[in-house]
Amino acid sequence: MSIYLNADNKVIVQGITGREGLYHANRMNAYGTKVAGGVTPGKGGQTVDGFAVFDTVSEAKAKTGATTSVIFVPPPFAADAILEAANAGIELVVCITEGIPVHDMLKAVAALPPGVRLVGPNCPGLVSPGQALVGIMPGHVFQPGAVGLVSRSGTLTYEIVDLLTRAGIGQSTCVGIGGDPIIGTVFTDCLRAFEKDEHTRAVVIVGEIGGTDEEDAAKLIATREFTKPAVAFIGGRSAPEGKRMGHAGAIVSGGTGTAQAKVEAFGAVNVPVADSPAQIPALVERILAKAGRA
Amino acid sequence: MSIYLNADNKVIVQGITGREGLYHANRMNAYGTKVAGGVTPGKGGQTVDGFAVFDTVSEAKAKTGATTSVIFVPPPFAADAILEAANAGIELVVCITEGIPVHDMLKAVAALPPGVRLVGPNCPGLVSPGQALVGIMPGHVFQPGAVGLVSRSGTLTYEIVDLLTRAGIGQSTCVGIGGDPIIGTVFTDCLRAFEKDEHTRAVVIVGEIGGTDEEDAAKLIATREFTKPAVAFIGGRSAPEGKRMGHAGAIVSGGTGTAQAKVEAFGAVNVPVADSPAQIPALVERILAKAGRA
Amino acid sequence: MRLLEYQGKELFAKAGIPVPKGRVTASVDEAVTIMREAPAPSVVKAQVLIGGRGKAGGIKFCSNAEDVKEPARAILGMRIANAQNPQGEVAKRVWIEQRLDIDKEMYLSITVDRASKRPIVIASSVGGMDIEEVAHTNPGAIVKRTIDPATGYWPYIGRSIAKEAAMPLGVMAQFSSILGKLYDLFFSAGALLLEINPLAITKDGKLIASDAKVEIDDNGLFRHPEFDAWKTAGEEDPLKARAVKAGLGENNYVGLSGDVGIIGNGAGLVMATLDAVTSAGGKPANFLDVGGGARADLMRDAVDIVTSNPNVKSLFINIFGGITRGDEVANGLVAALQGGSWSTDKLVIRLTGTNEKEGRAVLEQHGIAAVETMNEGARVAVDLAKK
Amino acid sequence: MRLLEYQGKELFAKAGIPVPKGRVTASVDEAVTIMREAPAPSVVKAQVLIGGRGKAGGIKFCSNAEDVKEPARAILGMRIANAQNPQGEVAKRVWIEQRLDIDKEMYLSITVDRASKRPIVIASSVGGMDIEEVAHTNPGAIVKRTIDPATGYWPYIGRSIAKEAAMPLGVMAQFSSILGKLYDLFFSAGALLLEINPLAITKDGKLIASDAKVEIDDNGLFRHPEFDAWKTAGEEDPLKARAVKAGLGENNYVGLSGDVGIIGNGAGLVMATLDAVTSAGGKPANFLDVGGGARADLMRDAVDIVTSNPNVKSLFINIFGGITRGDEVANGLVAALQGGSWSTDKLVIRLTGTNEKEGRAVLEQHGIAAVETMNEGARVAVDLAKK
Repeated sequence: MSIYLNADNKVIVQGITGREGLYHANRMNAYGTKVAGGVTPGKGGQTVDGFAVFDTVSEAKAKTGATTSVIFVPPPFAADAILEAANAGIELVVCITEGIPVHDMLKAVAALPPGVRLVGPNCPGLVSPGQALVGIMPGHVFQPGAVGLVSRSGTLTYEIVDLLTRAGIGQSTCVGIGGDPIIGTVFTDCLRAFEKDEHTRAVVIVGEIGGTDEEDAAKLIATREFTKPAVAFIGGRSAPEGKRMGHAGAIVSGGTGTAQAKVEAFGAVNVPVADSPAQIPALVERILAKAGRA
Repeated sequence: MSIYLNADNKVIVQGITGREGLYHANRMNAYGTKVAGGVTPGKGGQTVDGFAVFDTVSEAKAKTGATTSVIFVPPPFAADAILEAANAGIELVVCITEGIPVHDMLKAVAALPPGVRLVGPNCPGLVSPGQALVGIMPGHVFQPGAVGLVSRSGTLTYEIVDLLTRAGIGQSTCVGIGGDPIIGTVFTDCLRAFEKDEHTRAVVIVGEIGGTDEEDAAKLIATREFTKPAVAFIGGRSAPEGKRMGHAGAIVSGGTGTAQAKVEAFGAVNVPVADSPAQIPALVERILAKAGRA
Repeated sequence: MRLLEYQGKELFAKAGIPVPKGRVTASVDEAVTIMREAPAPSVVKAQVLIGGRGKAGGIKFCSNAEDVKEPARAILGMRIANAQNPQGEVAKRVWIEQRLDIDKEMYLSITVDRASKRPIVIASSVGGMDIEEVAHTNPGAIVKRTIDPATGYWPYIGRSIAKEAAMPLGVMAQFSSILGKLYDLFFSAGALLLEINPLAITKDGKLIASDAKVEIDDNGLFRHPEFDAWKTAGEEDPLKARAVKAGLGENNYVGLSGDVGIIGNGAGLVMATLDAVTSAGGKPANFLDVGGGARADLMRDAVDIVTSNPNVKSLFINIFGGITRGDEVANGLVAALQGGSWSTDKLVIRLTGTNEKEGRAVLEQHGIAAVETMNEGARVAVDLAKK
Repeated sequence: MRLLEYQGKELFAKAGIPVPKGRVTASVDEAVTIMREAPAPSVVKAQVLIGGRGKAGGIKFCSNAEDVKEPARAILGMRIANAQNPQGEVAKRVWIEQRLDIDKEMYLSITVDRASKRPIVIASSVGGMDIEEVAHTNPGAIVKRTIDPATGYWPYIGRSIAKEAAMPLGVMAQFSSILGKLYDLFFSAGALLLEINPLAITKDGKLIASDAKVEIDDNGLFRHPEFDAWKTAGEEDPLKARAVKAGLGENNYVGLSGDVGIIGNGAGLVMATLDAVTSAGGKPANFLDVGGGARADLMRDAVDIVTSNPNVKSLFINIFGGITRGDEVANGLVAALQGGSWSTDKLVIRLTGTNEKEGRAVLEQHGIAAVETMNEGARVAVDLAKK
């Protein structure tokens, strides 16, 4: 039905007494996500908008049975929040926070216990339409269906999902993996998960300049570890070298991370690359039709 | 026939161009140990007393096929030498060096790749009599046989082995685990190994004040994870609290590590504790005879 | 945040990494004083971030208080450019350092390896030139090694890199020590890049950092007040400085060389917008991401910033409604634009998301051109710029 | 190496851990000056390593330049003893610190956990008394947490300890920050123990280290020249100082209260020798391990050191031959003893290992009593001491 997230996930919000945390706790709740409470150190015992507040993730997990956490704490404290969740036995940690120092993430990733799925940071979260939404995505643009989507972008993701939904193409799970250089879940992780998800028939990969995550995804297709039909889009084809385009991770440097290399990598494994987001629905229909004939 | 070490182990000496390293390389060689060469950074390509010298353990391993390393480098560089060996694919790392800072060992142990067996530091090494000797023990006091020995001490070990040998009791493997607070291989590791070694019929445990390694060994016996007959000796019964008796790890502090607690722990699992080393051979004969009758 | 050579060398020296003796100055007079106090064969180096200063004449030699005048005069105020950045950068300071008697030039850097999510060391016994050039001509001469922050740096790692890179045996221990200090500095300074190129071996067998290229992670700067004095945000681009002052992040505004001003919400969407404008035959004047929320006041600042670029001939605002309804977004945009000085004639807005039709109606009521798709908006903006 | 309270607090302050304002002095006059410059309710604390100084009268109060004289006079030069150390220790300095308005006393320490091979944090919301007492009377009030050096300390660890120890919610963040600084200090100083007892909560809700107990790993001191000034090796025991000077390790000589001098090679063997002497009804005067090699010159120094203790009535040298042959060892011992002043009448040597019989023959030729077993040697030594 979906990857990483379904209707059963019980979610806590780290930083729930903050403006953003509380706002999105309410939105997630309204979408139907099981929001079980939140954590703000030193504010345990309070209740905000009906959500129980705990001092530590351990306590929140023990009292609510949550297995998922979404993090809205400020950048200096976010890596700590990730490890708190991960070491408290949370299985899916989604970090929304933008602006975490790269070195905090290098250390946090190195310290992450095995088996914990971290999505983000600097990501919009993930949605399994009709089941649950964890993060800050606008729930109403999603529609249940059989196309998976994984993206390094936020708004562009909503835009593409909106286009898909309007074209009648529903989604199994949409994952915003985030725009930072060091992120927990990368394209290949999602592709492996989508490969296993029976319900997902095709995947849209929304990449951008910087790093080699798209090339790694293409390799996974080349080695037949991912075999479902896919469509890609690469943002930043017109970006000059050496400039960070909004996302800390969107930078071409030392000849690495060019849009051209990514487009070519997908081309080499016969993944059609859309020139603009508007082309994506038609390309998805085409690959689905082709797969149906095969 | 033995634990950790047998006639097949190919050994390199880290610090082979140093006085101690070279002296013991020759002694080990004379004992029959397969000494394949040594490592001294910056001196690669030389030959000392017929032993090839390499710059790195990786190179030494690649060229000689060594799987064991014994370390004779000065304390400031010894933890680094341990990790160099461990990360180069050496399976058994024996560190003789005394005086390594505790914090170096805390970090080194935390960084040790899984599956690597570290013996020491501040230890005399190990001997599988008649097969191989790695370290600084006086080879002539050992005699092949069926009694395992594991000890936190050096000279006292030779003394006890000498007594055993004179009494006609040969040894399978004798391991000097070292007198530092943080050591790689502890009593319980050796007991588990002796448990599996068909040839070992009984084990002598030579403990001393400090830490809870002896109590942990007794627990292993209590849980029947170690089931062979054993005899123990605890050094330092007359030592006052708060003083380090020669070994950095031989200290009773905060009520922990007393000889009394260790003697009681062994008593509780019916392991006879010798009052003096001289009693050990007779005790070993008694438990062997008892086991033979059972 | 990138550091100038002299700043990087100061950082290196504090970390215990050997650097040549030197001093920085912004005046010819002081250059003379520097050489008077330490008359020795020296190098006068333009302090700019742009690459290729050597080719551009930004590195000259001198040996006393007299002969430093001419190179100092020539370099101070020099505009240094290269192919990637034809506009270039003015050298406001020179770094005067004692010349090294160099036997061999090597290369060493630490940066972030995104694929392994770890720091990566890149080393070569061939240095002094662009490492990408070495990678191209002599790939076997480059050693790359990622380091797990959990186990950290240990000297044997440096020794094995030196060995693998076929560095002279005599510098193995020095190299390992310098790499250890560089690794510690990488974390303690929150660096994205620490590069020593060349890492020189002097005739007497000492390793020394002959150049220093440092980039610090902007997101970590709050932990480093010691770098405040070196912050040059927007020194090269006043518009970027205004964007940061308005509350946007370091990366949210990027100045470009075209004439179509671009504002959008979300980095991915803005990048896609730039691509759409480029595909439509136009040239983006900037990248400006107002962020997810796109509040009216921030939008007004964004319009002011983008349109104060004299090259900008048309403005394309591309907003995805997201959580907020399209009509609300439109009202915010109208409020933002009404206070500004930018003519609605040279403006096109593409608005999508919930209630997008209602939103477009609001815009059109206020005489603002509204389009349905990103590609259409791009075409209109490019046409407007050409008018 | 253990630090005095004022040294520990200096270390804490440098690491950013809050400590009360205070100054150290060795004179009454300076104590007066200190109180004149900062007249405030203060505590005058004897600077000794021994426990129980409070009970012994080593902590007194004052509030101005006048009333500091009497406590300073009383404490400076005071000999403070306790049950474990009846000989005690003389207070050569006092630490005068401003009194805190304390609401609650807690406990925090980091030490080395040998079983897990990791640093261990011990914390309690009950402090101000011996933690072993708390462990005995109120074990539930103590939280123990080992920290993996590979993943390091993160603030959430401190928060969860504070929570588990039922500390007031208001100090959770402060506690976590102090623990982080203590953890960093543990590694950066190479500490075996960092203890804050009590860790006070002041009436205005601030956490502050009201005492400081620090032990530094002697093996790591070579990395810390900054501690050189604080080295007091042997200040309490001149014989230990001589042993270190002779080239032995910090732990190789331990002074004890008996009359049988003991020298052996190898810590385990010496410990067993002490035990044998004790079993035989004697009291060891010392522990002295000359190390594995037992070279003649070192042996001579060892004999000199042990026998210059006026309590020593007999000397037992217990050597296991090991690699060296027994006759060679014996010749070395003879050479060592011939130069010294110790009478062979009050000496017994037990020598074992290869060629032990030949060795014993050599000793006996020189009129030195030689025995075959450790227990026999112990009996002889105890008898000699009683003569």
